[in-house]
Amino acid sequence: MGYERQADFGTPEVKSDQQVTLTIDGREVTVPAGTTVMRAAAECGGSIPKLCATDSLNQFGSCRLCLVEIEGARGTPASCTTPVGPGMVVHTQTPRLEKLRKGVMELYISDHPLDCLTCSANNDCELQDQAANVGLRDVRYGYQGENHMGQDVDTSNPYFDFSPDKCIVCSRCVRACGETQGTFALTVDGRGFASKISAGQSGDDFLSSECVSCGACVQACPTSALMEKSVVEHGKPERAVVTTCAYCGVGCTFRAEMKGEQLVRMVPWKDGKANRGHSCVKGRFAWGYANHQDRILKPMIRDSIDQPWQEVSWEEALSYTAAKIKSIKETYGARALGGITSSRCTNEETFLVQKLIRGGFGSNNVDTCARVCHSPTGFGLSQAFGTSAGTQDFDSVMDADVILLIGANPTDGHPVFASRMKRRLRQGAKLIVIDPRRIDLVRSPHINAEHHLPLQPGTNVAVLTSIAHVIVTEGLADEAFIRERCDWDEYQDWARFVSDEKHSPEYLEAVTKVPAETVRQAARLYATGGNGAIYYGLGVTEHSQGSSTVMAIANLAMVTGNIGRRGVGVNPLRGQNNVQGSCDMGSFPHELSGYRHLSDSATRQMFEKDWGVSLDPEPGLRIPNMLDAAVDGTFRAIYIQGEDILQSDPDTHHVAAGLAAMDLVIVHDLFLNETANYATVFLPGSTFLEKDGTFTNAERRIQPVRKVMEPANGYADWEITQMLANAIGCDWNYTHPSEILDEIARLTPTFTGVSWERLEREGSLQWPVNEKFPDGSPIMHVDGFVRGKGKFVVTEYVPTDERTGPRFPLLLTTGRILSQYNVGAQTRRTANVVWHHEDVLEMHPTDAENRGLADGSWARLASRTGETTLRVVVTDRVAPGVVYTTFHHPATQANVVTTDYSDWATNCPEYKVTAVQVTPSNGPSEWQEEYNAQAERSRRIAHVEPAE
Amino acid sequence: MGYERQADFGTPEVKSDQQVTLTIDGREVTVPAGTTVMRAAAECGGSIPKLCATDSLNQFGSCRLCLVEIEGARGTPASCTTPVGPGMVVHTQTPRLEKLRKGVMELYISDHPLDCLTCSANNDCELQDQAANVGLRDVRYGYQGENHMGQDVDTSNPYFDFSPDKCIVCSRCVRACGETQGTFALTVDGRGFASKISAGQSGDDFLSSECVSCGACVQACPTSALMEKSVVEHGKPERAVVTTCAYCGVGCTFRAEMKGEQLVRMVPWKDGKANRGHSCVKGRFAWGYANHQDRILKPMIRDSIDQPWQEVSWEEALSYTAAKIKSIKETYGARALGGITSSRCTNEETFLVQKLIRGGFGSNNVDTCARVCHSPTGFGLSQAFGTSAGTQDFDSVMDADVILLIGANPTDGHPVFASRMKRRLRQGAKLIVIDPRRIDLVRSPHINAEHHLPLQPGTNVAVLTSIAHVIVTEGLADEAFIRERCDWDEYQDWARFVSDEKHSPEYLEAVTKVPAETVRQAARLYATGGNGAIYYGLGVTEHSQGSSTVMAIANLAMVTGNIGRRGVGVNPLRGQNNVQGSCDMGSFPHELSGYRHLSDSATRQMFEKDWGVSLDPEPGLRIPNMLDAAVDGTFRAIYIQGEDILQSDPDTHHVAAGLAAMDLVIVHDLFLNETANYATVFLPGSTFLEKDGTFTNAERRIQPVRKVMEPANGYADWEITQMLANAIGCDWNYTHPSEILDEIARLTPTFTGVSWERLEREGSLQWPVNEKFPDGSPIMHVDGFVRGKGKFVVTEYVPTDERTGPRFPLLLTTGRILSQYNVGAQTRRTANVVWHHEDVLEMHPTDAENRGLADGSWARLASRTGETTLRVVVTDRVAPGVVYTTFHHPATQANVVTTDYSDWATNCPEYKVTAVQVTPSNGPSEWQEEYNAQAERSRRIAHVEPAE
Amino acid sequence: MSSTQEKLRRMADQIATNLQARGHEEAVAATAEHIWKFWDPRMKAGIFADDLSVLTPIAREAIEKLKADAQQSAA
Amino acid sequence: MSSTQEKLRRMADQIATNLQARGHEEAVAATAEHIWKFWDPRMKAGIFADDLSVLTPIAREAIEKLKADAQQSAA
Repeated sequence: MGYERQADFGTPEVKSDQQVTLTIDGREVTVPAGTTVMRAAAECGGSIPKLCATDSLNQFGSCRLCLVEIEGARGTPASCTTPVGPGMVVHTQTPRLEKLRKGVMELYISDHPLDCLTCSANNDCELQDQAANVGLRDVRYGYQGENHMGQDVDTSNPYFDFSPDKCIVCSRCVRACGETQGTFALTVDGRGFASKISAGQSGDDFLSSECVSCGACVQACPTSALMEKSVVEHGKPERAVVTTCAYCGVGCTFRAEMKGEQLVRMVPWKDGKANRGHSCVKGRFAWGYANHQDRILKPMIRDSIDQPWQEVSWEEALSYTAAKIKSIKETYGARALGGITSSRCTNEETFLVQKLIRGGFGSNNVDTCARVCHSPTGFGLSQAFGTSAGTQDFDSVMDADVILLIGANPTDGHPVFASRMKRRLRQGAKLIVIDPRRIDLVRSPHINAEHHLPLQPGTNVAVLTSIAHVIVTEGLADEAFIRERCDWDEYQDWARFVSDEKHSPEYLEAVTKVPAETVRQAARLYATGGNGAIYYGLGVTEHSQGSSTVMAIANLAMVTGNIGRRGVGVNPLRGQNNVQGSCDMGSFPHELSGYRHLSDSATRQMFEKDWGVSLDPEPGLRIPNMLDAAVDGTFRAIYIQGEDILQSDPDTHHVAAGLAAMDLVIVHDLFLNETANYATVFLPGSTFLEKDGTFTNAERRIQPVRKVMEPANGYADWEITQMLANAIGCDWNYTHPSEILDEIARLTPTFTGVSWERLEREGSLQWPVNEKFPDGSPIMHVDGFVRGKGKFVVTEYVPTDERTGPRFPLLLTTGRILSQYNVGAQTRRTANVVWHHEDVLEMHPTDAENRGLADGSWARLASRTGETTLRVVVTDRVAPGVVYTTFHHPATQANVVTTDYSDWATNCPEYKVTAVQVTPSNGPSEWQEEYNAQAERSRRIAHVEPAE
Repeated sequence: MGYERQADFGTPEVKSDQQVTLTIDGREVTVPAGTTVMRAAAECGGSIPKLCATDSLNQFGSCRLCLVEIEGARGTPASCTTPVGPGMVVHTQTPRLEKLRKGVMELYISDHPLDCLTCSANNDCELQDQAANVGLRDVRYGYQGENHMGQDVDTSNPYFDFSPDKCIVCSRCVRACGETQGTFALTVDGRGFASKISAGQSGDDFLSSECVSCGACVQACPTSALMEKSVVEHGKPERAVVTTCAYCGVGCTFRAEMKGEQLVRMVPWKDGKANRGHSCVKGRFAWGYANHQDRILKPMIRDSIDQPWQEVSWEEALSYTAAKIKSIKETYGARALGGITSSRCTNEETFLVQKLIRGGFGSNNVDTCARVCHSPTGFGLSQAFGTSAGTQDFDSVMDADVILLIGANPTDGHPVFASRMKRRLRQGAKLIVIDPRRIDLVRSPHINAEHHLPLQPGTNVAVLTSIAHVIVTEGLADEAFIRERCDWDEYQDWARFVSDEKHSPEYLEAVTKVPAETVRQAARLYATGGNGAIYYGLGVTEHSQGSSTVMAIANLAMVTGNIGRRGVGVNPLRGQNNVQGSCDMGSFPHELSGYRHLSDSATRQMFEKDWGVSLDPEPGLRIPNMLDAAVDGTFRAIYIQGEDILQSDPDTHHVAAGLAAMDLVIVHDLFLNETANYATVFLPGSTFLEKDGTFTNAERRIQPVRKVMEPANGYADWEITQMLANAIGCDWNYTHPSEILDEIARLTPTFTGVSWERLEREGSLQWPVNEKFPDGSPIMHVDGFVRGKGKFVVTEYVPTDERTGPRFPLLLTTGRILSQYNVGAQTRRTANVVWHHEDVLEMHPTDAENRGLADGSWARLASRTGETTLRVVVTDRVAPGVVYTTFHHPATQANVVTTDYSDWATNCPEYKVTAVQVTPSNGPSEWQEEYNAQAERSRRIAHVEPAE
Repeated sequence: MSSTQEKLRRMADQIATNLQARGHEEAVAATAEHIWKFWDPRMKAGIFADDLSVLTPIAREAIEKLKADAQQSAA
Repeated sequence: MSSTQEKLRRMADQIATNLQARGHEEAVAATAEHIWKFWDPRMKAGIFADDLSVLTPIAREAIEKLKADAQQSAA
């Protein structure tokens, strides 16, 4: 539990089949060939002084502190740049080295302030460490010479300060910004004594620079030159708990560094297999929402939504709610009840919510936010391969030669993975981007996409089928792979289909707006450029042909043999932290955990026996169907854990109407979210810092979430669900989430080998983990597809019903940005708002000019469904005819504009294509004003003591 | 392997049957009642800021940094003085506390130098730690006010410096000097801002003060105010290895703190069960001998002792030696060969040496230095109780009510145990001292012995029998205990014997010179004062009636029922670090390991089978008998590992004659010791820092010794013995001492449960460890004596043959002092010589005056055996007629004066009683000059490259 | 006609359209299976009760097949 | 007579003296046992070969007993 920095071996780990044995300070050490002397010494417990070296960055050899003596070698080589040799005899501590190091250290210290005791890095400072190691006792030069003291601190970044006088110009921040993050925002200005670290151009500060606040520089800084403001304020942490980030689907592991009940900082954990020691601005810094004043800590009820909330005891809230549920069930039957599990909650919590709905409420009306993001991934990959998940681990990207990126913007949506992808691209892998917008990865420092296919929104299937056309017709298909691994007859049907001239790039160019030659070149590169890996995001799934697009992607991987090994595969970049897990846990209305359809009576009976209930064998309602049924009067009550469907789901008017029509809306969340405006029961939730459990990231990695503080609301979410279940007559007795995990493992064939104890021991596990894959499955479909033979599915391009026309001539597509997350409930309650305090509308200069709109103008954005207003940003990142916005702010409510069109197979909404018109405006729309007034009214809390 | 300070829980551990549960920072904690809030917080991983508190000292409550908030309690109580209460809800980090602590820290720092980066405590400083924890960023007062900067550093102590300007007046040093060490040398002078720490009286520095350099103050100091000079020189250590001290029989465990191959400091280990975190000047500081320039690192041989040494390869040295051994064996038979095991070497090394002699040489002529110190303990306790060892662990003293101390001077000989004894005496236990000298424990700060019996040297048995007389005749015997646990008939015989008027204190007063009434009072106190514990030393054993005295002690313990539980017992204070172990390992000529006589054929056959040899069933020669036999020509060759019998054994002339008469003397040691003057083979030894193994301390505690650096001489001592064994034809293949330990466990019933792996896990084990005592045996004879019934042995006082008379009217007794160890081979090669650079003669003022001697005079000390010269110290610590000296310096060679009288049962020399005359002298004696010339000649080394 | 009813028609047609490239017979079977696997009973009842003539041929045939199956298993 | 011989006499007498308080018979047996257990063969041989009349009575009887035992076991 104590606080200690993670060990630093000085230089990166080297992998080699050859082992080298040498002697360091009299001890024999054996390490892989190519390892540095510095690392070898560290691995056997020594610590050669160092300042410019750290094991997250390549060796640099500048500080001259890590000198060693090697018997038979001349001089005193730098151990960070000297590889080990067989039989080498190294001395790391000798009087000669002691003297040399004192000389080096003397120079550093003579130009460094002497305020250790009031310095924010005190006791967590490598200069201090090395001064202690070196044992310098006197600075001959004094402190009166030319120095860098007294320079202004750059406090512009909301999360960390840059104090130039504490800087020792080791370049670790500069190298981290390049090597680790790949942004190259920092530079060393000047030479020699005049060298100084600079963010961006002269005159820039950190906030105005290209810096993306990932924290890599802060992490790399050996002194307090770059230091978290929270440490400046609170002092050094006293203990550290390893846990998993609750933002995106990358699932970074962090050390939550604590002082008493105070979280002082989140620091990326080097042993985390998803993030490998890296982080982004959200996970690293944007955790302040956890104790934001808006957070609701007491249960509240009210008789109707026009009344103020009443704070009540847990007992009262639960008995009130249970009575309502029982009465509705009596009157309208079990199928009038339902609920939504949360992709932000743990696997265990999600499992309990669907268990409550199926086993307690008695209906299968359970759905989850994956409905509106990656449900087509589950459906499509299950059809093609037999598993509803991506095929690779993140590390796999380092073996990719060609990366095909479709409808995803990793630098914003999955920044930590994007940094690894960029690292691989800088090493020489080729990149193809299929996206209507010119996302950052198309051109950024040291990255230059080979091909960008700026397709018309809604034409994914057309583009992918035309790529398949090129591969098949130009003879680039990997027939050996297909014959061995896929159904050959199905392949031939499919090959005939794609070979049709109607699927040629030239024929489809009119529809897709992508030059045919670009498509052909991209197709050839993917098919022949070595390991081809496809990464995709919501730009694929959130379409009326989302599922078809996923299957078209699977077809491309199979036809080129890019599946079943490292460096290839089909990789959905999942949105929310536990969206993979919430799907795995049986959150969909038609299936039980592990993606087993309710109609499978053997599976159903296993659950019925384990739970002691009988289950409805018919599928339940999906979220949009629930809302429809609510309007129709056959769906009356909903329990929503940790989601805000009013803001996140499309066609806000319709969502509001559905919620308003229900008798009981139970919102279980941290904040009074937009959905809560229509709720009469509010159960305060707990943050990921306040509970134990597991999250499953986009690479199927099950990772522990650990409680670092007690729940401010009194209970972890799984406890609240259990209390609610017991209030309606269940008899649950879980005392720790590990018991729920045991139940999941018992009931789910892909989780057989998972347990809390094993996760504690091994850190994480990638499902399937069972008899067949006892160590888990970093790469899937290695020796064959889960479904047996890979299935080629014919995917015909069917244009969406949403069409532009004279009234709505532009296509709106939506996405998100780095600093905000989903509906912004968390990130809007942090200093991240300095980067994004409102949703804006990106628009091409031509379109803007045609409408008399300039950068910063207020504009009215209208569709057939609704309208809102927001500011315009004029940019050529979007093509003419396309506009783009985000949905992070309730003040904008972009979803009032989106339609109820959805994926044919899964009803995943077509967020990415809405025909709109944009016109000048002079302020918020009438609807916005009404909405805000209603929301404010609905959020009133009558602060009276509960009548306990 | 990394470097980290040991955890500090702030206040001492509390033992209680009651457990209290409370909440600290939201976490539930259960601790024993009486535990402080500070410690409870630390035990659950928190760290409340603190400066004046440390878990080795009682809480003090002065620094005001450890304030906490307790729900329902007013104010902000100090957590170090607030005990836990059931249901308490504590907050250790709140904005209010943060502010209060910053205010406190601001005051400390405004009066503290800002040179952390060049400070010797940098990164190992609690002020720095707490400043980091508290997060102070600004000192409003500036640094210009009245302060304590710029005061002179007291560098007088050879091992540590006192820098007053770094002192924060937390009093931890002062309290450590009192509570931990019991010396009370340090004080806080002045009040308020003028307070300062002072060693002794004004004008004293640390060296001239009462300070005994135990290091407790340095250990307790939170800053660099008290700092080891070695850290000032080398900087902060980088790793720490826990090992066992190689000085006295207390067996303190230390962390050897290393930097590369450099030992930076030895720091007492708080988890050490023998020392409980305390240390003395020898173990803590006097380790510099390990790399002293005198150390011999290459094997050497010569044809005769008048030639210079020739450095040769190991191969050459071993083949030369093996050839000599074989030739002597052929000519004179196996019984002409023998050897001496070392009490300074590990159990494993000792076991190998006796195995070499018995199994390789083929004789039982093996003995060990215990011959000249504690052989009577082994014999006497074995007779009485059935086991050749003390009955208690050191912790037991904390339960003693009356301590009877006989012939031991723990503050000098066993200082760390003495500190615990003093702590118990300060708590109110009573002390009886039986010693010719007024040792420090008779009167010292806060200690006042109840009775001092300053007996005439040589009359131990008379005094103890007269005590028994009082107990039996005054009806104070514990008859219930005796009837149950002892042989009643033997007791009655013994009771009749001691009840005889001839054994009354009054009758014996003429012989013992102890007033009869004092004896009676002491006897009554021991018999009736509660738990009575006897501690004794070489003042008991080194007499012609040493064994009788040990048995007389056992009789006293049995007659009063003071055996078989905590707080009582018979406790020999062993001399050298592994004297208990070397005896356990079968180093005596008549017995195999575990004290089993050679005549027991079952045991002998077990060894013969295991070793594949046949063993001589007849006892071998003891050391003095070997020397006699050498003079007679029947004993020709000796292998001496780690002992210097020429200096340590009595009657130097006779020892020299014996050695000179042999054909082959092999000395295996760190230095060219005095014995090596008569050697023709020198095998360089390794220090305890250079090898793995175990030592067994005076409480039968087997503790691991761990290699912290490679042997400078090339091999650990066990490897050298193995090479020698193989050179004479054995086939040994030990690769690690753990394999030797396994052999010991296999062959020794009291060691069955001992293994290296278990020691690694449990830290230490007290033998017996076997089926009957699986967890070892802190206290022996709990449910019955090992021999069955306790045996009362009649011990008649027989005066020594050594008598004073007109020519030799004074009685010389010898002993040792705190700063030196045994023959001084180690301590003389350290800065400890500042306290004792020569042996001196203590003499009563009357005796000095009668001889015209003043303090500092050169005097000639002569006995029937020989003479030497040394300086006189006039003191009334010795009684008239008694003189006292030490034997730490070869320049003095006190043993040239001692006789060959010895214990009747074991031949343990009568060092403690020699009739002498003292006369003025004007310089070294003729013998001293001759000896020095011969030694110098004998130590010449011809530095030629070995002909490899 | 409720908007829900209209949505059910659109969903059925959309499924059918996206499956039609598989050929008529397979498309009808696949559409029927899809609706059977993913639609709630009240949605199935809703489309069964609807005027099927407004649907595309594949969708219509699929619904008719499902209705027949349902009647059979109810019988 | 060698000094070693003299030492052996002194050792034997010293043992005997320290054991005499146990009574004559037991002291003789204890002295014999002590020498048997702790003396090297050449020491035993030395004292056996000595003029035992110079020893104290207990010591002398003990040595005589040991000599007799040794001759018996050699026979």
